[in-house]
Amino acid sequence: MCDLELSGIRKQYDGVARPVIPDLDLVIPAHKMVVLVGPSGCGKSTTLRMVAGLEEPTAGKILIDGRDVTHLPPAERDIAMVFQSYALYPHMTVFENMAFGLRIKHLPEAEIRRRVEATADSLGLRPYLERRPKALSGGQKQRVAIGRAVVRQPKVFLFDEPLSNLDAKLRGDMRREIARIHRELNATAMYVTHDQIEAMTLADQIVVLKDGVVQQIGTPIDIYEKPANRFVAGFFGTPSMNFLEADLTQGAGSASARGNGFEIPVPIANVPSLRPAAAAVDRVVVGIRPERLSLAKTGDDVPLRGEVAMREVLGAEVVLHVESAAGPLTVRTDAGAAPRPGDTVQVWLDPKSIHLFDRASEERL
Amino acid sequence: MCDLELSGIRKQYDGVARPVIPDLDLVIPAHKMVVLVGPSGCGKSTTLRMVAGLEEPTAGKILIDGRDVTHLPPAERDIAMVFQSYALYPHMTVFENMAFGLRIKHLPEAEIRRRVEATADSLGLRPYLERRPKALSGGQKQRVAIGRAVVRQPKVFLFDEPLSNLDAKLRGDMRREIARIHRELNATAMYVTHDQIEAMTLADQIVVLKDGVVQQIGTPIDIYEKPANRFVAGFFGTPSMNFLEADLTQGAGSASARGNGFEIPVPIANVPSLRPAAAAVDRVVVGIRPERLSLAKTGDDVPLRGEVAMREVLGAEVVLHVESAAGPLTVRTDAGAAPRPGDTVQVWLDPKSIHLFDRASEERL
Amino acid sequence: SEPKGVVLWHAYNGDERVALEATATAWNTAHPDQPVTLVAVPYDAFADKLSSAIPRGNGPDLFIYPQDRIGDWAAAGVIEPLEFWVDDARADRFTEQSLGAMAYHGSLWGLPMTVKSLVLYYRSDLAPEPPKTTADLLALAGKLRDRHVFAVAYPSPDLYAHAMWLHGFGGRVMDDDGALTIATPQATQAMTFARSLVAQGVAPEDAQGPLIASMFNDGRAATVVSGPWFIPDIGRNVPWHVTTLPIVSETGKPAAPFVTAEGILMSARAKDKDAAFAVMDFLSGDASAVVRAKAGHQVVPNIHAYDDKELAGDPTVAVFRAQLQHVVPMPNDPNMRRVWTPYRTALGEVLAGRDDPGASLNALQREIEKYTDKK
Amino acid sequence: MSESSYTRVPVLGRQLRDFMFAGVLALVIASAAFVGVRNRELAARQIDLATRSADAVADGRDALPTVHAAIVSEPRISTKHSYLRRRTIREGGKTRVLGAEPHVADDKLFYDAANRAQQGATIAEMLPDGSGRALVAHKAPGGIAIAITAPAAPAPYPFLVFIGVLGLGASLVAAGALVGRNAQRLGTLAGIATLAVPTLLWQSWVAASLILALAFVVAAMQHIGVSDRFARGLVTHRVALSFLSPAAVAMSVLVAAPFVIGLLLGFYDHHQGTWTFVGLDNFTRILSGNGHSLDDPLNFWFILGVTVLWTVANIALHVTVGVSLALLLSRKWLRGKGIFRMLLILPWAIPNYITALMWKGMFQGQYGAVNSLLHAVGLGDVSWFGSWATAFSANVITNTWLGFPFMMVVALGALETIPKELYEAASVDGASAWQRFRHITLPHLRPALGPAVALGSIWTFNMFNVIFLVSGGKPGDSTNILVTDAYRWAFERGDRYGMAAAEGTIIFLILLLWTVFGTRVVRSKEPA
Amino acid sequence: MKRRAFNVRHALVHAALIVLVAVVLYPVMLVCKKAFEPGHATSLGGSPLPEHVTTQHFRDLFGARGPHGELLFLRQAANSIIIALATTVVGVVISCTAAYALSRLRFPGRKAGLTTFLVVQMFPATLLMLPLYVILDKLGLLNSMVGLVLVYSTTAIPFCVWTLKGYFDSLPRELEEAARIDGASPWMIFRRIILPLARPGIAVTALFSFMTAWNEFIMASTFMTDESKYTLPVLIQSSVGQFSADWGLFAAGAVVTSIPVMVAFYVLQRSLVGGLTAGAVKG
Ligand SMILES: Nc1ncnc2c1ncn2[C@@H]1O[C@H](COP(=O)(O)OP(=O)(O)OP(=O)(O)O)[C@@H](O)[C@H]1O
Ligand SMILES: Nc1ncnc2c1ncn2[C@@H]1O[C@H](COP(=O)(O)OP(=O)(O)OP(=O)(O)O)[C@@H](O)[C@H]1O
Ligand SMILES: [Mg+2]
Ligand SMILES: [Mg+2]
Repeated sequence: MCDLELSGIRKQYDGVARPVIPDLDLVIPAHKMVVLVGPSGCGKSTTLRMVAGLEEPTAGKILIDGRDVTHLPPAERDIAMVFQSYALYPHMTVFENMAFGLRIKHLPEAEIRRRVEATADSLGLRPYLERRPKALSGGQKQRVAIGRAVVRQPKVFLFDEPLSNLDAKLRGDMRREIARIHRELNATAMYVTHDQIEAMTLADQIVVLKDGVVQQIGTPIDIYEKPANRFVAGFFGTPSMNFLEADLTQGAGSASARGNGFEIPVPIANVPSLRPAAAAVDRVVVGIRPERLSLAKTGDDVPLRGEVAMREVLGAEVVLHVESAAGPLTVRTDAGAAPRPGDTVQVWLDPKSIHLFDRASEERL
Repeated sequence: MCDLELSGIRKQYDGVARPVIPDLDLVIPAHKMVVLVGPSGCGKSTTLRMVAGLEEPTAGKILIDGRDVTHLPPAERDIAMVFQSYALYPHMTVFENMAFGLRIKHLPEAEIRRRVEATADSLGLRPYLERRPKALSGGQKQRVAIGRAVVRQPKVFLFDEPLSNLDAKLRGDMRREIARIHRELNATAMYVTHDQIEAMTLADQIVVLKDGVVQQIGTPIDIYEKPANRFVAGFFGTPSMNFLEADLTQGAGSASARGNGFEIPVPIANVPSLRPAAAAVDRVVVGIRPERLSLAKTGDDVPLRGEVAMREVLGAEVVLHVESAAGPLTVRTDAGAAPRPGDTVQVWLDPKSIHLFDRASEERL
Repeated sequence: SEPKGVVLWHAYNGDERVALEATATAWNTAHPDQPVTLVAVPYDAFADKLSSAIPRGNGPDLFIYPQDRIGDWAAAGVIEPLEFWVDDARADRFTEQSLGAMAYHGSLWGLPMTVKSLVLYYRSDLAPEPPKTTADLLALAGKLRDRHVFAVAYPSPDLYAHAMWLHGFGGRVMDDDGALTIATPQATQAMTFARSLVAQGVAPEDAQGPLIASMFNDGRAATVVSGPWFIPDIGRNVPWHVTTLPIVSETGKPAAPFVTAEGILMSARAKDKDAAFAVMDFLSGDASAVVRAKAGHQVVPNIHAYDDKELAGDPTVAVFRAQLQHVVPMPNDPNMRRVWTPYRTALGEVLAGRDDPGASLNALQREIEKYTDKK
Repeated sequence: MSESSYTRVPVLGRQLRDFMFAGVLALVIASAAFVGVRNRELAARQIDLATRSADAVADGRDALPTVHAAIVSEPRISTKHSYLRRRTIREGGKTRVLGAEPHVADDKLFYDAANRAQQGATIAEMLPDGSGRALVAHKAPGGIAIAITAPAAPAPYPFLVFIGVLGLGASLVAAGALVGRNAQRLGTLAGIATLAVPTLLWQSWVAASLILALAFVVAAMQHIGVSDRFARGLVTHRVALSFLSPAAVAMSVLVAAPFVIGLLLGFYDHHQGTWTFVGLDNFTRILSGNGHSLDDPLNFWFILGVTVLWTVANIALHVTVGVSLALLLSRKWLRGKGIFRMLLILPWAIPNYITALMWKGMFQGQYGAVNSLLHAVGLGDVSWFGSWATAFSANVITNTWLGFPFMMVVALGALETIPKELYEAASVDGASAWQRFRHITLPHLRPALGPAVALGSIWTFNMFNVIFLVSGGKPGDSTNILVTDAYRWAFERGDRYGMAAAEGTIIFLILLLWTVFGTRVVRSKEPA
Repeated sequence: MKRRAFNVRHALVHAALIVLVAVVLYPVMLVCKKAFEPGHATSLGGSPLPEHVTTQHFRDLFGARGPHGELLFLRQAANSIIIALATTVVGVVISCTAAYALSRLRFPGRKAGLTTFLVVQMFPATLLMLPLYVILDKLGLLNSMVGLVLVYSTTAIPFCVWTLKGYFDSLPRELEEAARIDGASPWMIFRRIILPLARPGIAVTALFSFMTAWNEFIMASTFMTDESKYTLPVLIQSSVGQFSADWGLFAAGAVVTSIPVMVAFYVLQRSLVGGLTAGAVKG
């Protein structure tokens, strides 16, 4: 058992007027991996640092296993952390960097060597064990930082963008490695990343932060398929969701959203929170992911007309930036038959995959 | 005119036996953006640092605009660089960090302020102009590092993983911003990244490095569609290409690759380098990208049987890891009807999208 | 761990130290139960060390020091009066002058070990006939001027050296009651004379110890006014001799330097005062004095020491003893210590020609009186 | 460290903690009281004994047993030596010469006492040797009557009493703690007050009231929670405390304490071993120039001016020379770096006493090396100590020579902490070598150079040796600085330590002002 | 980095340095000259080379014997070395801990403490000898090497503390944070992370502490009352008497005492290396 709870956490840095984190409540169930995502500067690292005990919260409590650790030093929390900035010991070799935490625990030297070497192998660091950090490449340093954390086998892991400097292939391997270690150690983990694949594949739960405020907590699928508000919808998913302003007209048992140059029937079943007997017209934002737009009709889709402004080839796929009457649209489609910039296209939109947000509150309807 | 040429560059660090870069020749045409990719530790940063003048090559010459700059100090090369480790001036505010290069050029203070503020706006750094780097988040620091480089408007840009610590949305914005600046300044640029989207969308040319050796130089599409060897094929593209060992049997005007549990007809037209009158049997590796595998027959596809070992949901898509007789297969497919782990599936493979590599030399056939 | 026996501090080095140690060894052989331990202390730190150590009981039982601090230490109760032990018989061993230097405020505070005064050293190659009078000196200077050789080198701005002229012109620093007599016509005359020596190139303007020695050794000065400590500084091949200081031609009086007596004094906090006295009595006694005179080249104030044939026949010693006929004891009044530095400053200014002797001395007297104890 | 861990501290423990703290203080007070009372009593008893004996022998009666008393004669002054005199002692009917050999142990005491009592005053005192003997002497018919008692041992230290009282107090505190609430404070109050009981018995009212006051203060502190807060502070910052305490203890005993004494001495006048409180006299005397006009080199303000010039000139030179050399000597490509560095610290390594004298010799008018050099390049002789400007320069040159290696070493060390990356970034930004120095090196040197400059200016301000040995104040006293002046107060103007200390205090205040600005510069670099 | 065969600028710099060193060393040469020249007094003239060479002064120096016939030089050199090394160790250890606390830990009175270290230096030391003497006397530390070591260390502490604090401030905080997460105690962080990285600072302060103790003679000759406890500078200073001095002996002593300092510095300067924190953190 090792759950982690943040309650009423507030953090304000000296000399900065606005608190970075105004009031954060978060429970991370034991043995789960929670991924924190959010825009740059939203307070992810700060949260991790408070859990680690490196920053004292201005207010609020942090509990590990139900024990109040708010004022405990990091050493008494049994935590390992991968720093966003690595923070390698520059005067120690890679081996010593990884062994340091184990030496402190007075493990036998043989055991230390065994564990460090095993970890180094799994991170592809074997050839560099005797090097100092300054003779490593960026990605190698980052792997040492990961190694130093995982070799310690603590009950709580904190990862702050641990894979950001690795190439895609290595990142995939490392991701699976981290997942494996997490599973094997049965540890609780918080993981900050900007990589959607990491977030989707690693997370038991994803927490979306904005300006230190939780926007949504949920499973990856939830976050992707039922974003709680326009921010989450737009933040999560690459390329990000298209938003079209529209007016929602509700009839008996049916509704439709009408915007500049389009009208979409809204399947009421999909929008449980629609007020049954509301005013005739609601100002909404219709959201639709680029991958749900297509250049051909496949069902009872609705077409939008526009001109291709830009075409980005991503390999098997192409992202088209289309200027339509309703606003700019991003369409993700197969590389095969994609039109060129300047072409006029019809973009088809499947009413079943739209998301509706209140235009004022930006909350999901 | 401002082209950049590396010729016969060799780089060996003191105390390391093997040279990091054994012999590198590279020409970067003026006003182009060249993206360097390669696995962690392959020598990308080293190359950039040599171009910047921060490391002297052990051998070889660097020419900018035809002028030999190999031994010139960085200040005389009119280069701007985003360091992988940021290297912000800790004793200066964000504003001063960005203004430093301009002050050095003795630009009028008003002009400096205008340019710094414009850059800060485009990077979303306006609120932080008066902060010191240590009070910034990782992503903010990275943006300052970018800002410091672009505000100077040099003739050559060097970017070392400039967007690695930014969230996807910001990364997209920044990427477009960098493309815009590059276009506007008409500068020559080298760009290191691990992000396939960045590489594909920004690059005029992509250079794939491995252990300091160029594996392939080409346009993004070339690299993606015609990888020069197995390494490039496997390295570029996420998830990476599937490789199946097979024996190539060549008949008259037709050929087929037969592996463990499959046999694929090879369209000879696709493989121009096939030796016309070779031995009857060639040992090859068949490569196929995960997105080219499907769970349903769509044309004259060939089926492989396997069991789903893992299922990774990435939002609209799912990556299936399938164990087949031919080896492990990664299949990228729609989230909709994807099978669960344990299910037995038939994976269909389109012979037109396969890549063939010589099993010994790993070169593309 | 308190050392057994009697502890004596001194600031001697070189031959003086060797001689002193020899006499101490002689005592220790005879009195193994009451040995004397010698501790050498650098001169620079000596006085302050004594002033701080003795009142706190950390000091020595005995120490050797020139007379000039006796007034201070007696007043502050740092040193022990000796009349209890010293009777006329003991006192009569020393020249009256040297013993008098150890007396202050009606008590005796030390037993004299050596007296030091300035004499005239000369190079027979440059000054075949040593100057007997100041007129001779000026004449000598006339002969040497072309060769860029000074007739006499001495630390001219130092009151200690200048005092020979002062006294030769009939002046004093302080009268017998301790009252300052700095600004007097005689003093003005003496200063004017000293200035003329410098102005006429007879003597260098500002020569300090090491420089004087090298001038003498390198043949840049025909004569030098210095004390017995000068002998070891003289180069090996220099044809040197000593004689008494010249007579001041203007007054007909001999130039009379200060004489300092170094005495052995007892700490007021000595552990065993009787034993300490026995040691000092021995070390200042005639037998020890002969040793110090021979091995340490000291001019000892013990009358009977010169019964020793070798000492009596030593021409250099004879000169020093002869000079002792024309000396002025350096006052041991505490006020004397207020005089040195300002006097040197004033004298330096006059010698450099920046100040007028009369005015300068008047200002000097006023200045020093500010700091002196009102009696 | 957390609030909760303190509320869990048992009340009893907290009470006893406060009691222990107060108990230690109280014991110190009580012991001092005990020693004082004991010595006073002993002295009174012994002196009384001696007085009665002295009176007895003066009247021709026998002294009390255990007391050594006798009549010492008037002195007989030697005819030849006015400072020698003999006395005789009449004892047990016999008369003998004092000081003749052999003599008995007390003879010297009798002789000295007689000398002192000669002036007419009665002496009644304990002998300063700590033996517990008393001496009384006064004039009597036929000479001076003197009595010396036998030694007396003082009463032993009452350990048992103290232990008992401590135990009693502790139980009172414990009782209060167990009863709870208001009884806690009462317990503390009563417990500590118990410690005053022995002092009451010794009738040491001051000590008793001090202890009682302590009891009230501690109880009050406990009541408003100050003692808890204090204790918590100690625990919270225990790491800081333990890291800092060795330095703090050593500094406060060996540096701060003499410093405070030095400050206090400025309010006293010293004359022949005695100190008299004179208030601000010393200060006014110094600040008013002691009767010298402003352009007189003995005027305080004149000297201050010279001192400030001296300090500024030196520090500027030390830093420029030191930093420039350090920059040179930290070049990567420099060969023989170690040798150069080693040779260049020689001026610091050789005792400056002799090198200062060498410099003085080099500046000597006729034969000095500097003038020979000037000659060689066709310049005339300079009488270095003949004018203020040249004498001052000679001092500054010497001190710069002596002082630059220190700055150089400091700068050498500081240069190495500057991350290479910053230079890389700056050169990519197009900065020239000078601009890199100006914008990267200098700001990063500041944290190390700042203290060195602050302390260096303090040392230079108080640099005694060089001035003393090189120019010696010449010409006139015009190149003296404040310390040399203070030194003269202390050693050349009649041991006026009070004046010297007052001048020291003024120096201190000036430096304090200076560093208030100086440290501002240093501090601005410190991370918040 | 590739070294280029010949670089005019570098050669010029070397030449300039050599000239500069020669100028700086001129007075030192004069001292050496005196040390090797016969006689007590210095000779005139600017030549730094002696006309006659003798090792007499060195023989006098090494051969000086105390009242009991013991070799003073050996004894006092040993004392000096012990005292200087002890001062260095005590001074550096005490200052390191204090500087660490002042640099990294936040506690009330921190700034005041820092200022105090400076402030107490401002009273002219010459005038504090007497109070210091009294205090040492009360503590029973007079005439003891321990006392001298303590006095020297405390003299050195303010500079050491301030300097070391500067160095500690320059170390990235993240390193300590990483160590704290790794479970290291404050002491261990201090010893295993901070100290190795502050090596240049420690070298500088060590040299300074060493020098404080090594060349000092006023306190040594005032506080020590036993010739067997004197330090070398006291022995050397003894060659200066009231009226005259044996400059040859003094110079020989000065030359001899400066040698260990140079050796110490030569050893220490190897710690004056840069880039200790390179590669530690990003940003
Ligand atoms: N100063 C150095 N001394 C020795 N080896 C070094 C040094 N710097 C880098 N290396 C080695 O050189 C190789 C290339 O390093 P480089 O930094 O160029 O890699 P990179 O391609 O930028 O990798 P990454 O993507 O991880 O940043 C690495 O194996 C690294 O360990
Ligand atoms: N020491 C500090 N003092 C003041 N403000 C700070 C400090 N550290 C961080 N901040 C601010 O707090 C906010 C949150 O910082 P934090 O490092 O937690 O962001 P983050 O979510 O980790 O961002 P990133 O993805 O860029 O790393 C940022 O706006 C940052 O500028
Ligand atoms: Mg962060
Ligand atoms: Mg790199």
